Amino acid sequence: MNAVLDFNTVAASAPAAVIEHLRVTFTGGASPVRAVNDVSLTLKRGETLALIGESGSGKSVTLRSLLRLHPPKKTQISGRIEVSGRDVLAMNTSTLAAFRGRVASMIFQEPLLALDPVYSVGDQIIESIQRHIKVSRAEAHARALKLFEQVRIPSPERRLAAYPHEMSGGMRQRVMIALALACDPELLLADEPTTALDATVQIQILLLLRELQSRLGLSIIFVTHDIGAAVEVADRIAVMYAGQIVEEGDVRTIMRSPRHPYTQALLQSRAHGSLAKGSRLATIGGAPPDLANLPPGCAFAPRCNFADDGCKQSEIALVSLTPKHHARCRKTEQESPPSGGEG
Amino acid sequence: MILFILRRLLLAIPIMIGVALVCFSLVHLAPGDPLVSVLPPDASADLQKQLRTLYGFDRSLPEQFVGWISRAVTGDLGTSIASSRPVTAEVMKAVKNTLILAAFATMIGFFFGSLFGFVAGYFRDTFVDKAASFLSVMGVSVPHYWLGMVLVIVFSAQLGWLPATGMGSGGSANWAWDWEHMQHLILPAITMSVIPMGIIARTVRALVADILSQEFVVGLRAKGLTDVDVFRHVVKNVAPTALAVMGLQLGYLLGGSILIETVFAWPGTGFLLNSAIFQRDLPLLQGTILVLAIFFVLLNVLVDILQTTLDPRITRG
Amino acid sequence: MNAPILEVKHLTKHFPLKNALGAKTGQVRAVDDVSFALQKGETLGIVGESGCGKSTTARLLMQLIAPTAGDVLFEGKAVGSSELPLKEFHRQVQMVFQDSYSSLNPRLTVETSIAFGPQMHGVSARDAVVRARDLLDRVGLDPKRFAGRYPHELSGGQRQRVNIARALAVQPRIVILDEAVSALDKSVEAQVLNLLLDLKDAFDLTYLFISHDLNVVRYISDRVMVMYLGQVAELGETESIFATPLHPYSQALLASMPSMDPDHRTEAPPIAGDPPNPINPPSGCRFHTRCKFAQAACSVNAQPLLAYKANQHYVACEFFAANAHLSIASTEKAAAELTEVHA
Amino acid sequence: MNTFSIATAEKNVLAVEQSPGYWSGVFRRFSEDRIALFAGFVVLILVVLALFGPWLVPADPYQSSMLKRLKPIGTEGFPLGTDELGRDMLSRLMIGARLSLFMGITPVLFAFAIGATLGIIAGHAGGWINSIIMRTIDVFYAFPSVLLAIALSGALGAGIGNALLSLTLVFVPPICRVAESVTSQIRGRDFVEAARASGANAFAIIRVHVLGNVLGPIFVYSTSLIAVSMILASGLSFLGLGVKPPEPEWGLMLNTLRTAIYTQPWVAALPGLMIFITSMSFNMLSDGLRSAMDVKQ
Repeated sequence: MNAVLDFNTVAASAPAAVIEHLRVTFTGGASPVRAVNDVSLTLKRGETLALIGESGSGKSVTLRSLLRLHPPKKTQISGRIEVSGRDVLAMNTSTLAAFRGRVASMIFQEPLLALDPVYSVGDQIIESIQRHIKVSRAEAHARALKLFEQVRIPSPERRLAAYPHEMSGGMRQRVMIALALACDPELLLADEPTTALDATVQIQILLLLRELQSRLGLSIIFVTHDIGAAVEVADRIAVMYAGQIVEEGDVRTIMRSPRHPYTQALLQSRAHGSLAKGSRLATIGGAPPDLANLPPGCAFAPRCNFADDGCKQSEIALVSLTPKHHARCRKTEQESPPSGGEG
Repeated sequence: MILFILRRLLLAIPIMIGVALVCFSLVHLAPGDPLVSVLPPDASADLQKQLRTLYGFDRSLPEQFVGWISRAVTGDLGTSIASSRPVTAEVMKAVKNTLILAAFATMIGFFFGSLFGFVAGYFRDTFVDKAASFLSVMGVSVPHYWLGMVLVIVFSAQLGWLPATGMGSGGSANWAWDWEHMQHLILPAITMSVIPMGIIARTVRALVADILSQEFVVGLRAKGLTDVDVFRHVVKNVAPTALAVMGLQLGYLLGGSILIETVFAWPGTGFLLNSAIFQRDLPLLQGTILVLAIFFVLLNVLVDILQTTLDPRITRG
Repeated sequence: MNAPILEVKHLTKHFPLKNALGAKTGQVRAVDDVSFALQKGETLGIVGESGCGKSTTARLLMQLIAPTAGDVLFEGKAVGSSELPLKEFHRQVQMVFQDSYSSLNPRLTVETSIAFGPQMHGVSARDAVVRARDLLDRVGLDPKRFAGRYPHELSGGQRQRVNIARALAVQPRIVILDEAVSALDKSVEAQVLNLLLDLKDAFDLTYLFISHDLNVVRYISDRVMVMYLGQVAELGETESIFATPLHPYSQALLASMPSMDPDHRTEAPPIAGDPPNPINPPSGCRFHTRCKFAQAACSVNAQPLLAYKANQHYVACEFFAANAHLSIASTEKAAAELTEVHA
Repeated sequence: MNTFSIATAEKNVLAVEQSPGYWSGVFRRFSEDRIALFAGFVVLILVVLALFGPWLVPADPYQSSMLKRLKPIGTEGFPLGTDELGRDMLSRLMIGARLSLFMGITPVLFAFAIGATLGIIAGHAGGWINSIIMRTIDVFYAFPSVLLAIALSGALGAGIGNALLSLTLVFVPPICRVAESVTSQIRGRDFVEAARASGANAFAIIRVHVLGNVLGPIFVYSTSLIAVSMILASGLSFLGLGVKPPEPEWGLMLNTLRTAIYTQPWVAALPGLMIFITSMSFNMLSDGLRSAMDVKQ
C-alpha cells in the first residue's frame, strides 16, 4: 500500500518541522498587513505543539505557511520553513503539490466549508490517496474504508457515499481527519479543529487526535484559541500575539509559571471553576494592535501593566528562561519578574 | 426525487393556467372589434353575426375562456383568420424552425460564454478578466437586431460570403440538414448567440470567482491537488447552475426570436407573430404566444429537475 | 419565596417538516414543554449543545416566533393579553444576540441604533439621543468618539457593547443574553462579562444568560438550567449543579470540559457520538440513546422535572423517579452512586 | 405617533465625531472607477442631448428633401449623411436621444416604483400576502420578456403609450423578485429582530431598518434593466410597434433605413450604434454602481 516515495527517504533524523524567522505580509489590501513577524519554531518528531492566541495573532497564518497555502500573488513570505528536512519555500509547483497531503496535511476548522460539497466524502478521500500513492481505485476505496474505521465513523461503508452536508459536525470532522491521514503524512497541521464543535463532541475529537498521534507517531501542530483544548493534546505550547511568539515552553511550565504578561493575563481572564462567586475577571485593557500599523517595540506594551518606555522602543528578543522555556519580554530578565499565573 | 418532479409539475399547472388567462386576455385588451380585420367594410349585419358566432365572440368571456382552453388542451388552437388554416399546425411548424435556430445559438453562446466566464473568473482582476468581461458586457448591451443588420452588411452585402435572409434558397420554409440550409443558419445563429453568450459569461465568471474564494479550494490544494485537478472540481461545482442558465436562455431565445427572425426573414415563430400582429390575426397571435409561453414554463420545469439531479446539495438535502 | 418576575409554562415549539408534495412528514421538536421561572434580580444560565433549543427558547420568550403551545407570564400577567400588550412587554424584556454585526443596522450610526427603541416607546428624538450617549458612556464607549460611528468601524467587542446599550435603552428589567459573548476573544469576553455584572447592579437587572460555555455560565449564573433536545434535563443552583450534577447528561457535559491540568488529562470521552437531530427525537427520555444508565423504562417514560433536595434542585431522570420512595438522604446516595459509576 | 427623526434632532447635545456614512464611501469608490465614470459621462451627454436637443441640432431633423436622399457619411453639410427621405442624420440622431431615452428609462422607473413596493411588501410580510403577490408575479415571469413586450404591444397596437405600458409590465416581475429576495434576507437579520423586540411596528421597521438596506440593491438592479429596456423599446419601434413616423427614434430610424443597407450601409447602421452605445453605457454604469456599493464589511 505504501508505495515508497522519494520523500520518505529524505532525512529521517531531521526535526518534523523547523521555522526560522518567518515573516508573512499580505499585500492585497490598501496597506500591507504584517500577519506574522519573525516566528521561529522547532517541532520534534512525534511531538504535539499547540499554537495558541486570539484572533489576528497570526497562528493560522503561520500554520498555513507550512503548506504555502496563502495566495502567492498577495503574500510575501520570507524566512525559512523546513518540513522533515525539505525546504518548503524553495519548492516548485509540482514538488509542492506532491508534498502537500503526502508529507504534511491539514485539518480545517469548518469541515463543511473545507470539503467539496458536490463530491461524496469517499470520493474526496480516494482522490487524495490516488493522487499520491499508485493504487487502483478498489485499493484506494479499501484504504478509505479502513481510515473511516480508524477514526471511528459508524457504518463506514455507507458513510463513504455520503455528501458533507448530510453528516453531523462531529462526523464531518472525523472525515476531515481521515482525509488528512489518507497518505500517511509525517506532519499533521490542525487549524482550530474543535472550535466549531459541541462540548461533548469536542472532547471526543481531541482524544481521537491524541490517540492517533501516539499510535501513528505523528508530529502535530495544533492551532487553537482554547487553552483547555491545548492542554488536552499538546506537549508544548507556543503563545502568539500580534504575529509573534511571545512565550513558548512545555505545557506544565506555561500553565503553572507563565512569564510573559500576555500569557498571564490570558490565563487569568478565563472564567473558570475555582473563581469565587461575584469576583471580577482579570481583563486586559485595550485591543490588539492594527497589523497594518504595528508599534516599533513590544506589540503588547500599550496594554501591559509592566511596560516602561524601554519596551516601546525596539523589538524585544526572545529570552531563554530555561533551555525549554522562552519568553519575549524584557521584564523576565530582571530580578523580580512579574509573578502570577493560576497555580 | 420522483416526489420532487411531481411537485414541480404540479406547481407548473397554476402558472400555466395563469399564462393561458393572460394570452386569452390579450385579445380582449385589443382595441376595437376583433373581427374588424376579416370583415369586409361593407359586410352585412347578418354576415357579421354569422362570423361572430363562428369565432365564438358572441358568448360571455368566461364561457369563451373555458371553451378556448378546453380546446387548447386537446391541441386545437382555432383557425387563423388570415390564412384560414389551423393555428396549431402553423405554430408547430414555426416552432420547429425557431428551435433549430435557438438551439444552435444557445450552443454557440454556451461555448463562448463558458470560455470567457472561466477565463475571467480564473484571472480575476487582471487584464484578461477585464477584456473577457468587456466582451460579455458588449454581448448583453448590443441591440441584436442591429448586429444582425451589420453582419448582413459585412458578410452578405459587402463580402457576399453568406446569404442575407431566409432559411433556404427560394424562400424555403422547410429545414434540411444540408450545406445550403446551414449557410442560411450561420448569420442568424451567431447574431442570436450574442445575448446568451454575455449572460452565461457573466454568470460563470461570478460562479468561478465565488468558488475559487471558498475554503474547500484551499482544502483541495492542501491535499496536493494540481491546478488541473482543482479545475475539475470547479467545473463540477459550476456545471449545475451554468447548465440551468443555458436552459433558461434557450427558452428566452425561443420566445424572443421575433426581432432576429424579422431581420433575417427566418420562417419561425417570431416571423409568424409579426405577421399575426400586423394582420390583426388574433387567434394566431393568441395561439403562438400560448405555445411559446407553455414551452417556456415546461423548459423551466425541466431545467429545475436537471439542476436538482446534478447538484447533490439539492437532491439529497 | 417571592413571585417570579417571569414565568414560563409548558412552552413548546414544533416546526413542521413537509415533503416535496407538502405532506407533513415529521416535526422538529425544537422546544418541548419547557417550564421555569425567573426570580427578580437573579441570573439564570441556560446551557446545552447545538439543537437543544436554548436559542429557540430565547426567541419564544421575546415573542419573535409564535409558540406552538405554552404561556409566558411577566409579573403574573400573560404576555400579549390586554393586561400586558406586546409593546409594553418589549419595554420590560430585551435581548442581546450572538452575532454582534448582524444585530446592528449597517446603515445607521451607533447612536441612531440605540435611540431607535426609546423613540418607539414615545421618547422624543432629542431625549433618545441623550439617553443613547449616556448609555454609550455606561458601556465603556466614549460617546464623543463612538456615537457617530457605523458598525463596521467597530471591533467585535465594541459592537457587542453597543448591542448591550441598545437593549438597555428602553430601560428593561430583564435582559436575555443569547450567546452574547460566544463570538468574542477570551480577553474581550472577560471585559464584556465584567461589564454585564456592573450593569446588572447599576440598573437592577435580571438576566437570562444563554451559552454553550460551561465556564462562563458557571461564572455568571445564580442558577443553571441544562437543556437537551428541546427539554430541560436539570435545573438548580449553580454550585449544586456543578458540584452534584444529577442527570447523566449533565454529568457527561461537565465531564467533557477540558481538564486544564496537564497532569490529569481527560482519559476517555464521557459520551460517544453527536447530539441527535431534534427532528423526530427519541421516545421517552430523549437522552436514553446515549445514556450509560438507560433502562427499558427510559425509552418509554419521559420524566418531568423532579424536585430533589428542598426544591432547589430539579432533575428529569427515570433513575430518580424509580427511587422516588427513597428518602431524600438515600436519593442523595443514589446521585452519588450515579456520579461514581460514571467517574 | 412617534416620529423617528434623529436627523432633525439637535446634534449639538454634545460635539460628536461624525463618521463618513455608507453613501459617501460608495461615492468615493465610484469616483475611483474610471470605466464607470466614463460611462456616466456618456450618459450625461445623452441626457443633455435629450433635454436640449432642439437647441443643439445643426439642421432641422424633420426637413426632408428628395434630392438629398441617402448621402454618404462625410457629405458636405451632412457630416453623417442623410436618411431615405434626405433628412440630416446627425440632427436626427441627436434629437433621437430624446424619445429613445424616454422610451428606455420611463418603463424602468415605473416598474421600479411598482415592483419595489410589491416586492418589499411581499418580502417583509411573508406568509399568504407573499404567496398572493409572488404567485401572480410568477405568471408574468413565465413569459420571456421580449415575447411579453411584443405580445402586449401587438395586442394593444402601436404607439408610445402602449409601448410604455407593455414595457413597464415586462420589468415589474424581475424587479419585484429581486426586491422580495433582498427584503426577506434583511428581514432575517438580527437587527430587524432586535427592532421588533424593541416594540416597533412593521411600518417603523420598514421605514428605518428595511428601506435603507434594500433600496440600494434594488435600484442598482433596476439600472441594469435600463440597458435591456433601451434595446427592447427601440426593438418595438424597429418592429413598428412603438414610436410612429416621422418622429426621430433610433429603433424606428433603423427600421426605415433597413432598405438602404445595400446603398448606404454605414449610414443605415448608425442609429443602431447609438442604441448600442447607450445600452453599453448604462450597463457599465450599473456595474460600477454595483461594485461601489458592494462592500465587504
